[in-house]
Amino acid sequence: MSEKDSDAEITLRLGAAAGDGIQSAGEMIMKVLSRSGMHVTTYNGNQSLIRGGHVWFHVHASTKKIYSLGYGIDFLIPLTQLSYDQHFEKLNQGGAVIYDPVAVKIHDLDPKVMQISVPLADIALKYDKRPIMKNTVALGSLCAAIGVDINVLSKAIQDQFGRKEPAVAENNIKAAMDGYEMVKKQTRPLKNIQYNYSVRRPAMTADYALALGAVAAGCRFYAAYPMSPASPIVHWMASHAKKLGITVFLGEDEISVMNATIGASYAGARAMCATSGGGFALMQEAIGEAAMTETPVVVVDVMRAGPSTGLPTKTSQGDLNMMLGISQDDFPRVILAPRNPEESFYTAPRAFNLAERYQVPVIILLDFAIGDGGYSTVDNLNFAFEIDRGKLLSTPPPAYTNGYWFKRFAITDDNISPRSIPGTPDMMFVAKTDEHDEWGHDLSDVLAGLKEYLPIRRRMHEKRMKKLEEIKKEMKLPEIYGPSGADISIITWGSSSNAVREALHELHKKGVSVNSFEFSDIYPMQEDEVRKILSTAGIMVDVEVNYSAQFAKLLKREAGVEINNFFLKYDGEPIYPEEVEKHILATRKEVHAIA
Amino acid sequence: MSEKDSDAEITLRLGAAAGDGIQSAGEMIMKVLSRSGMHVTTYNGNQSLIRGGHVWFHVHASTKKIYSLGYGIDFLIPLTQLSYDQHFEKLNQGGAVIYDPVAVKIHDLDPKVMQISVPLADIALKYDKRPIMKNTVALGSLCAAIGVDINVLSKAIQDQFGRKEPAVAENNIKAAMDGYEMVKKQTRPLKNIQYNYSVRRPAMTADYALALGAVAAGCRFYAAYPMSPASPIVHWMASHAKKLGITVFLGEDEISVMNATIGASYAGARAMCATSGGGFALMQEAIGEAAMTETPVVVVDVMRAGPSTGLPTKTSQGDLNMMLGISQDDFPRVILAPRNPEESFYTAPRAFNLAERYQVPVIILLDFAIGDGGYSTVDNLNFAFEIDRGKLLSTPPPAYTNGYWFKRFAITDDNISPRSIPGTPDMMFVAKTDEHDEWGHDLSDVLAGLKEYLPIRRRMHEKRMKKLEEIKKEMKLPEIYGPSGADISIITWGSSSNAVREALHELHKKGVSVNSFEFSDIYPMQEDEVRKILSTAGIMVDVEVNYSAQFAKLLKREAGVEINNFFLKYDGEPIYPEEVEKHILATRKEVHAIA
Amino acid sequence: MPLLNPKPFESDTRADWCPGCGDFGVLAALKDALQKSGRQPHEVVVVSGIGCSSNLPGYIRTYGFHGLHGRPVPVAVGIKNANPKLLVIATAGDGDEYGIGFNHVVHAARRNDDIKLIVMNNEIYGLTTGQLSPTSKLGQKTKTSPDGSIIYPLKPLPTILGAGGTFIARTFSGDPKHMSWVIQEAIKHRGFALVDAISPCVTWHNIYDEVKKLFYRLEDRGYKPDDENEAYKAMNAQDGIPIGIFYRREDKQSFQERLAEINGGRWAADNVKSLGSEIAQSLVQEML
Amino acid sequence: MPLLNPKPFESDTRADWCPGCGDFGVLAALKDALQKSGRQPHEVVVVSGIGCSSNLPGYIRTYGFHGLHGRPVPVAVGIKNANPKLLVIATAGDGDEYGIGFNHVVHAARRNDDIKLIVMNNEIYGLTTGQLSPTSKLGQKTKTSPDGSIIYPLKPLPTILGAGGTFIARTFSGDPKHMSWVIQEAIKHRGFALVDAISPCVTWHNIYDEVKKLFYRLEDRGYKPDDENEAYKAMNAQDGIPIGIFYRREDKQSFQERLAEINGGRWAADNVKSLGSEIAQSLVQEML
Ligand SMILES: Cc1ncc(C[n+]2csc(CCOP(=O)(O)OP(=O)(O)O)c2C)c(N)n1
Ligand SMILES: Cc1ncc(C[n+]2csc(CCOP(=O)(O)OP(=O)(O)O)c2C)c(N)n1
Ligand code: SF4
Ligand code: SF4
Ligand SMILES: [Mg+2]
Ligand SMILES: [Mg+2]
Repeated sequence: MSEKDSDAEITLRLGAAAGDGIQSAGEMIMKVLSRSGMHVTTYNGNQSLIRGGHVWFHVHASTKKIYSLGYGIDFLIPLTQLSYDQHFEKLNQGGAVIYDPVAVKIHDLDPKVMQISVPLADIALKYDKRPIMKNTVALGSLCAAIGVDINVLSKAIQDQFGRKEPAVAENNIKAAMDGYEMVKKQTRPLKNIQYNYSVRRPAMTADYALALGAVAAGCRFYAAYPMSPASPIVHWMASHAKKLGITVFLGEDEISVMNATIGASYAGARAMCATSGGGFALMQEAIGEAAMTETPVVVVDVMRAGPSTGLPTKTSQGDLNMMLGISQDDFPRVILAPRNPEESFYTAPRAFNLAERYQVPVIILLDFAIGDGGYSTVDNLNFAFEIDRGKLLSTPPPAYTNGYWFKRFAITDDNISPRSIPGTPDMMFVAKTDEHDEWGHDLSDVLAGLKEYLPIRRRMHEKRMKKLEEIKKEMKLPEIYGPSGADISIITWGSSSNAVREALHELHKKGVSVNSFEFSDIYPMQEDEVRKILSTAGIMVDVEVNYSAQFAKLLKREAGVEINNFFLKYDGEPIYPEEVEKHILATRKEVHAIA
Repeated sequence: MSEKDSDAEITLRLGAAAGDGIQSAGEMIMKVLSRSGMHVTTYNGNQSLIRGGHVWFHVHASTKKIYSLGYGIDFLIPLTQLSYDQHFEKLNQGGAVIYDPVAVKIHDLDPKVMQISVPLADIALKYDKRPIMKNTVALGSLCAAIGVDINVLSKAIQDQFGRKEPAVAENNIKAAMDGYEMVKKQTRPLKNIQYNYSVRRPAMTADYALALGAVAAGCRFYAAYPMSPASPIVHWMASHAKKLGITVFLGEDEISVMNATIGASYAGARAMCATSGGGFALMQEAIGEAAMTETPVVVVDVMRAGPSTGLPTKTSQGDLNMMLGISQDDFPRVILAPRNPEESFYTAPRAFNLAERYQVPVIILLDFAIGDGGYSTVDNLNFAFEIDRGKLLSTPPPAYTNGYWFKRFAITDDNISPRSIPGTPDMMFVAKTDEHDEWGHDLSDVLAGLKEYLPIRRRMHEKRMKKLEEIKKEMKLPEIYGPSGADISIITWGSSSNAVREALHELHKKGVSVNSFEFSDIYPMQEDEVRKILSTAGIMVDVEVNYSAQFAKLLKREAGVEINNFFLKYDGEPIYPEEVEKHILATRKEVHAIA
Repeated sequence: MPLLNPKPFESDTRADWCPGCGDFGVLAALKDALQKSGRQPHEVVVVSGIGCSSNLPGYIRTYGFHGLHGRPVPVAVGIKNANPKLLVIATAGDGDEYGIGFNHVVHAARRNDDIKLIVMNNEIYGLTTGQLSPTSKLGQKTKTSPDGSIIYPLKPLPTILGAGGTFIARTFSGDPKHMSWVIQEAIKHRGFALVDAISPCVTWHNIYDEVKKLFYRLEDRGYKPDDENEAYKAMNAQDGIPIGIFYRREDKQSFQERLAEINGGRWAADNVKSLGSEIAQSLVQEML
Repeated sequence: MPLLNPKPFESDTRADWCPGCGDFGVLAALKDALQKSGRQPHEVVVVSGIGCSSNLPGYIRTYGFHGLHGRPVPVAVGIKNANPKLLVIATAGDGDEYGIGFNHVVHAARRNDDIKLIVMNNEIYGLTTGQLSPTSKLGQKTKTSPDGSIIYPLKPLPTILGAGGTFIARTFSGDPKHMSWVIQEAIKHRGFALVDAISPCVTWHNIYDEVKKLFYRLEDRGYKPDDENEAYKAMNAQDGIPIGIFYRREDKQSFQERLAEINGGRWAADNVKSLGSEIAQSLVQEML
């Protein structure tokens, strides 16, 4: 295995055509590892089609906490020739390719990679008329190669097929066993990992973790129109609706989804919706409506590679600019970009608390790489978080009511007005998207432009915008990894942090003086603090998954921090730590050449 | 009259309730002045309601070229008490208020303002059962006060009511004449202007000028869903459809409007649509579609005060951020912000040429202040502009066709691909919003993520984005007014330039060392040149009509230019030059105090 | 709380519609119908879009949401789905509901969402100063059709019937009692109710006289609103302008009734709480 | 140019739908119908949305526009209004056209825009891996309705009839000749044609057998598509799945015919030129 060799760590990749069940096979082996005490991180290389083409599933597992997809591939299981051709070059020395010689011709392989030939289809045909179980056979073979207890796989198969007729699970288990035995005969385990079968670690994608966090934070209204890679959220919500009492509204489009979410929140629910960029574009007008009526909402955008329809099953961090310019004129918004599934879980309650405390729209940015495409171990979840509904009142302070109308948009010291919900007596109000006064009366018709009312318009506009000053104080500063005062500083945000963090580890081993600043709270930005913190940075290298370095531009715009060195990826694939490592090594060379 | 006194210049304001005909009265007096050789600039202070409330019409006229609304009010004609109360404080010394004592009680008036009392209603009742002609009487009175030939007004009335039965115009002319005589008896003209009746100057709002420019540039497809303050464009197009052969598509919403515009352009038309911020928000997804399919489109946003519905009849420059973040992920766009109606006329053909040359969406930003709310003199229009359709081919170069398919998205040195339109033999292609290769074949399904195709995806993304580098070269740098090396430099853009330019004039009279940098081409920005130019600036003062200084933020983001002094207006009213003047004088004081 | 105020839905804000605007009639009828419904003002939410008509929530004493052009229906649906105890009424214009927002109406109708939609149909875009609306007639001259409209008008009632609407009525602000009655029935209906309220715009397209001449009451002719095919014919009648309830069925569950079968009546507005740790752990277990 | 190629609309790109997908049948029928229409490939534009079905333009040899989910109709309308000499066909899914984009269909139908819309109706969102669609049945289990759908399905045909549609048909990709015939008739129609093409999704919601059992041809039963009320009844029939032309009228002008009366047949795609200076000056004069 490569320089990155470690017996505590493993990377593997399954490849086949869409419809071959590679995703569920991948999830099963992920479970096997998770149930053997390993931390995992995965990636689903799928395509925008339902059958055919080429899809793959990548797993990185380790006995210690990990975040990224790891280095190269230790074990490749190509079920098709294309899967071999696409991935064999990434195989690590000391690794292996497990293949069926009928389907795959090996070529140009590094001699330090072991070839494990297994008649996958033949074995599968023992248990069904069509060789659909060949991936199960492969999983069995893989278990032998990595030395994990085959019973863990059997159990995972049982869980997977439990709802079907018993023969299905039984036959799959037999098929897996055959694969296992066949490899066991050929070789001893290539990995010498101390699996700990007493520790089982849950793994989630950020989509699921966020859904779980939202419901745990009191969200029982969820609206959606399906869109990859946000659809897993609605799938989770719908499949838990009965158990948890969630109202799932399937709108006719994203416009209805956003407006219904606002309606539900106005009525007192904690309401959320999610989509991807194209759907978000359609929601924009209504997000302005939420801000103007000061209705709290949480909106999730799981980003994918664009522009426009783009690459629907591929990843990107390209929607930040959109979030900074949502619909017309100025209004406050919060933008959060959790870095991984675990942080996504905790971001949901934070988002609701911020939304309700400040009565603003809160945007959560996820992306395909962690949202739909990537599971990651999430353990030790703590469900005991505070639900802070802000200034939500059920009886009116005397100064705020005339017996029926409520001064819903009162000017206050902190620019946040007490709020009521329909059904509450003596606290009626009209939420208006037209400019309005403290009581919610229109300033756009008979009062528009009158000199006495211009200051009120100004004050209402300021009241909304100045919330940003308060919100800022709750925004987290970047998390710093690596030594302070390093020569090179990587600036990154959201899911790109994962590859960076793991690259850092390797770079430090190589003696590179590098640290990183990971941003998860994006906007509003504590510009002075950020500038101060980044003044300690070395040569800054911006790492993000878009063409135009959107986050770096925001840093420049808000904090005046200028970055001149970029690692930008925009081919739809997630960042691998080795890419960051390579870029930083090259940067170091340049720097040394100059110095 | 105030310090700003000049016999060559005049400001006047009519005020009444909506439905009293104040807009048409204002347009008539504007015409009277325009037909007397004067340059004019006007503002329509209206409200979002159809009858009642308070509306006013402001006219600034001068024998020399002007841009802004001028200083104060020389002549106020309040038809209602509210109109007096709202505006009398702005009256200039030496000016006059022309009023009907039955409707208006004068109070707190500067003694240096003349009171001209005319029984407007009584006179009006001579010619109709209801006193609806009182504004015509007032116009007649005004003509006497400013010493303009009453026959010019009679002609304007004739033109205005020409389509109604003859008695209407006749009675109005008589009513105007009565008002004229009544004032002529009371006073000699308060203005001693040399009117030149042989020069007639056309006046237009930017909405009209832009419509005219678009049609003159070959646009014969216009799509719209009505929205203030963009509606005058569709009104003009619809009322000229028969004469000019324009296809006007009235969509069911802004989404259909934008998509139909793209369809029409794809089919070979020069196609345009317009809206205001809320409608633009809905168009965003489709603008990404235009960019991805490389279909040229021109989209106009006539900005109004927001956020959300906001103040629909009031002005703002608050949509710039939205334009910088239109829909998901990165794609090229051009943003132009003509400063006045005249420049709007010329911006239309430029926008079409840019759109077709670079096959990108071009956004034109107008605002209520000049778009719907303000006429301005536009003379010497030159209709002889080049129509450059870019690389639009009608026969395919051999290398670009296989006899039926066309290599529509070919990679070329300048990143612009030859284009064909449906109906052309041997040049067929599929325009795709999914990522695609040079032939327009999908990269999102069976080829997505394959290693051979990642470079193609990258190259296609780069091809689109790199057009910005070429477009930059065509972007105009800011226009500079005033002395170079001034102590204070005003940075402004779009319609805010008008007040700034006129304030500059007064500030120079007062000996203030100030100049201005007016931006009309907003994005992409020639960042190096802009930085260089602004390095010559004094203390920079940003003047714009929004809360968050959106343009200044763009300057910082693109060119790294930081501004710390702002005059930002966000109450819905347009900027008056005296406000700029006041702010600059205060700034000078501060600067001196520090120095 | 009993209704102490004799006119509990009377607001203190004067409506600023043009004198004579049909919307005054709709407002009066709605207040009357609400009072007769026995609801408390704070249990009612009136949701609107943008347009002259959509200013209505400002002029009635209930909770109100004056949102975006074309979007009252999804806001109303969101409110109702979060708290079905509220009476949710959407009031808007023909531009809002038959133009830009019509798809929401179609889908609320087919879902049978328990909201009541009153469309103030004046065949024009009033607030934007008189442009063509989806219900403008062929040949109608407006600012966007100066040569006369060339677009066939939309027939919203048969469209919504086809889409599965369960209560479809038309009324006229020139017949205030009729209008109040129709709205009362809409409020009583199980599910989605569409009330097309002819509400003339006296400024841009005054059809008062025309409608007064042509309208007739379906109930006066013994019409029974229980047959879908007859309703379809009646809606397309050419012999004048029928008003009344064209179609009504009470045998279809509302969407919210069906939803209760899934969420168990645990409605989102009353249910903002964290998860019990047992449930929380079981959810984590699923991911393991 | 005569049609030299015997299969002029045959593309060289292989469709990547799942084996057995109904969309193959629609593609074949469309190619057949186009060939029979006598049109040249370059005079035809096929416009689609996003979904499995919407990949169709990539698999046929004509001009194509593969746009946004739900928006093929307005793009098609824009193309047709710019150059009515083109034959413009929109092909998309039930999600595209009966869900997010249905309002465009309603309004194109009532305007009678001369475009042909083929909706590949599989009662599911195929490409997004099997969620509820507007035509999904009550009780249908999908990823977004794991407990069975609680939403009444939309009935697009009677809805579009109510909206004023002038050609409304249903066909089935299991009956390729019928489908080709229906598309041919749609192409000949004067104005907007809606073809609801039942096109089963074998992966997420395979209704092949069900439809095969239940469908019958209207024309086999002597049905005549000339009466609107009869059409309404036939569309709502409960005795199986009728296919065929439900309604057709040729006496209504298309929108483009009416438009020509205003723009004088000076279509925008052929008319990209500056103004004569005389006209230019007259326009300036108006502003003076
Ligand atoms: C997205 C969007 N598009 C356009 C508008 C502009 N607009 C405001 S009201 C209106 C139409 C009003 O007509 P209608 O709905 O019939 O109401 P009415 O004024 O006739 O009562 C329009 C187009 C808007 N506010 N928002
Ligand atoms: C604005 C927007 N919302 C959502 C999506 C995601 N999306 C892609 S295809 C599709 C639905 C596909 O269903 P259908 O239209 O019935 O076509 P099918 O795949 O069944 O042929 C959806 C929701 C999108 N691309 N754009
Ligand atoms: S413009 Fe028409 S709809 Fe609007 S308030 Fe006046 S009369 Fe009513
Ligand atoms: S998923 Fe369904 S609709 Fe899509 S290609 Fe497969 S069978 Fe056809
Ligand atoms: Mg209307
Ligand atoms: Mg479908």
